[in-house]
Amino acid sequence: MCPLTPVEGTYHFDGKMSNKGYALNKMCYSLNAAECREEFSKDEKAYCEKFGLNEAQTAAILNRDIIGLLEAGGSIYYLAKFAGQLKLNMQDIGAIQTGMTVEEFKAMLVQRGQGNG
Amino acid sequence: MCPLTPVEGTYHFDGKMSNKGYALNKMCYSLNAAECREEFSKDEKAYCEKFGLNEAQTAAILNRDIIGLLEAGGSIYYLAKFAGQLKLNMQDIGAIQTGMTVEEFKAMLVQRGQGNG
Amino acid sequence: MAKITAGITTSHIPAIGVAMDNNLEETPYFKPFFDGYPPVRQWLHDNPPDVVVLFYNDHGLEFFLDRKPTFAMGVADKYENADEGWGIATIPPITGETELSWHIATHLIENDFDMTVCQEMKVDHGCTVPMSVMWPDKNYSHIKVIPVAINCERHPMPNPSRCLALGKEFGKAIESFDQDLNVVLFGTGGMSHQLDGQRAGFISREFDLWCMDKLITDPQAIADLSISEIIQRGGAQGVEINMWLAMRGAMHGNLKLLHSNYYAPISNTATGLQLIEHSH
Amino acid sequence: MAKITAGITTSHIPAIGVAMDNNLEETPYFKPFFDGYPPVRQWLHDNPPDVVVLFYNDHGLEFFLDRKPTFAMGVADKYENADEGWGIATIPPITGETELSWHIATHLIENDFDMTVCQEMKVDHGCTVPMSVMWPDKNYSHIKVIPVAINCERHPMPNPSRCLALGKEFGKAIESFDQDLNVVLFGTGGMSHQLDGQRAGFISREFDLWCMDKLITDPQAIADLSISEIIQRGGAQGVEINMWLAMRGAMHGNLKLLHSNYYAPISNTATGLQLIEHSH
Ligand SMILES: [Fe+3]
Ligand SMILES: [Fe+3]
Repeated sequence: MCPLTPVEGTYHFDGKMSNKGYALNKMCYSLNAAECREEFSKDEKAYCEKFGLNEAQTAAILNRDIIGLLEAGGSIYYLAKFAGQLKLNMQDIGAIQTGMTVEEFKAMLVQRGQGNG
Repeated sequence: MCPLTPVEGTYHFDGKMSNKGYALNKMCYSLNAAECREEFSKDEKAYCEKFGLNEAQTAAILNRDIIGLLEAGGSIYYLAKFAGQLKLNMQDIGAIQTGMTVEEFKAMLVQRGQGNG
Repeated sequence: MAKITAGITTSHIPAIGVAMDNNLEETPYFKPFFDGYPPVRQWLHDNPPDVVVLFYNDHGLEFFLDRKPTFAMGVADKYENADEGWGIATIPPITGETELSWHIATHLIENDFDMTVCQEMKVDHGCTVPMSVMWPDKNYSHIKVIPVAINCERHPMPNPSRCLALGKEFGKAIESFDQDLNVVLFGTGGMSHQLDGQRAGFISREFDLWCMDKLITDPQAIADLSISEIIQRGGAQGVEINMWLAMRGAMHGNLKLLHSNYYAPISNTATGLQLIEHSH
Repeated sequence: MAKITAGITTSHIPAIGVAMDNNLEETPYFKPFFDGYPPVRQWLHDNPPDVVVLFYNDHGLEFFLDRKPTFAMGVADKYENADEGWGIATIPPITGETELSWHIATHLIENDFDMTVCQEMKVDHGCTVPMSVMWPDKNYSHIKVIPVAINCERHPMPNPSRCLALGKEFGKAIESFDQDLNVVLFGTGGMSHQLDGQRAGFISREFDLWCMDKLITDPQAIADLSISEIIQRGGAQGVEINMWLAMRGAMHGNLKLLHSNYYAPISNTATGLQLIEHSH
């Protein structure tokens, strides 16, 4: 068995993380449904409680702390539904995680797409 | 690819049959839930319609025609839920399918268990 | 390191659970069946497993035709059971295990077994009846169970040889796990039976006794059969022997058959019980 | 007999679908991307496939962590799509196909690929965006699609070599099907990208161009990489290259690269488009 090599700035979503984040991801997965998104926005904290999120997970949701959500076992697939709820796209999310402005993040993508940086 | 050998008195539940019986099996699968069993017993025909069963399937349900249900694409796993609804056990179902009385069917099982017949 | 201390074959017929619920174990119909179990229960008491890896098939509780896995395994810390629609009583939740489970899942997928991996799944009588019959007081909450479900319903089904190979990788995965755990394997289901069609009630004592012998001495002989051949010789639901093969595949050390019982019929099905001690 | 006439790689980024919904194809941001497609659309018009086998990954619409297949395939006659939670419009249902699908499922399981077989499944943007981008008027209802989903989310994921091998069996299964059908394969997703963590925004043009070259000339070179190596060189979601490998594995005849376009970034992701003609 060959374990995953650690990569800086990367949270391998493996069994350990998936155990940790199960409730969080289940909540985010539910946001596929419009009625759940509505329920969530009415009372975010109550919705987190309903799915059994722990304190760290609930705090990270309330604070839009994407890195905190990853550390708490979030999977980017389901966190993307949460981002959608906040009307954030993947570049907004990228900026939050990297500590850049959205414009800086986009410029970095363009540079990389050209093989630079 | 090695196709299944036909066996007399046996309805191999393969892709073809599973396509044919999908609605029927989905209806029977729903009978896992007590509230669905109740709804089914209140109006069997309406319940069949709700799941989109075709005429042959609906008729076989209403007539408790187990062989008819197999021919219509039923899987014995889900038909067992339908049998439960009728308060029939697997030996009752065996008797119906083989055209024996339940006593005859049970006696046959005992004979076979002893290596006879 | 984790070690495999035994493999046990057992029936999982719902009627067994129903009989236990209704205290029918001593009736003439059930007695010859239940009389097989005390030695196995005693062995489990004297050699308590930390983990049971339980090969079974779901009969339409957790899995439906919409998305039906060939091989599914649980990695959850708890498994609920539920109403199956025809009256078997639910039992307390089964305790799960996550570390060894993920270790096995990782080993299997790394070695080209395409598992469906389940963090939440309901287990049906295929899993609950073996637990009830081995721990009849339902005092099994300290046993951590890893349920493994094999498709025995809809064709195409996995080849018997694939199930034996699956077991082999389970064996390697378990024995490479770096915690001192005693692991017992359950191969549930079987033996010859057919529930559907004009051939319903088919039982072959001859095929069953051959399987019980070959399982110990030459499992490859069973694994060489095709699904078609098993249906012909063991009935349409006789394919549940695949779970026995998976269990057997995991044991590649020295085997000692400590106990064996064959009895037919219970309900429409032949039953085989074997306690196979395993050591290196 | 059915024959494989081409393999096509394409991105399935949701932003592509959103751009098409909002007529943004000619804007400077999207133009270099969409400019790649007309030759491929023309080829599909001139060489209309009867069936498209579409390798994609579900991103949390149909499959959740509760029961997540390594490999799932559809055998249904219709596939619905649905609200994914962040605003991509749904498109008309995708037409399915049952005969060839079951033939393939049977071949795969007979040959030790442990598929989850789906008679009902919702397909997400991984499947719908490629259909929309190839048939921008959404006039695809006459094309029968066989969707194949590969786990790219939760580790353990299938090895790249396993995905190439999966494709090989798809190829054998398709070419042994006794109806005259033109089959085109879509390998969707990729290329380098990473959505999560402080490393978000990772793109490697170098790795992508290497993959596009090796996919044609030496797919084994990509398949020899581990999942870890792909993450390092292509980003955490760069593992979607597994779908390209599955597509490529099915083609073992003569290949002719008719068209190719690389463009990055769209959203956070590098895109690669290749039209590979296949003949014997
Ligand atoms: Fe069973
Ligand atoms: Fe994707």
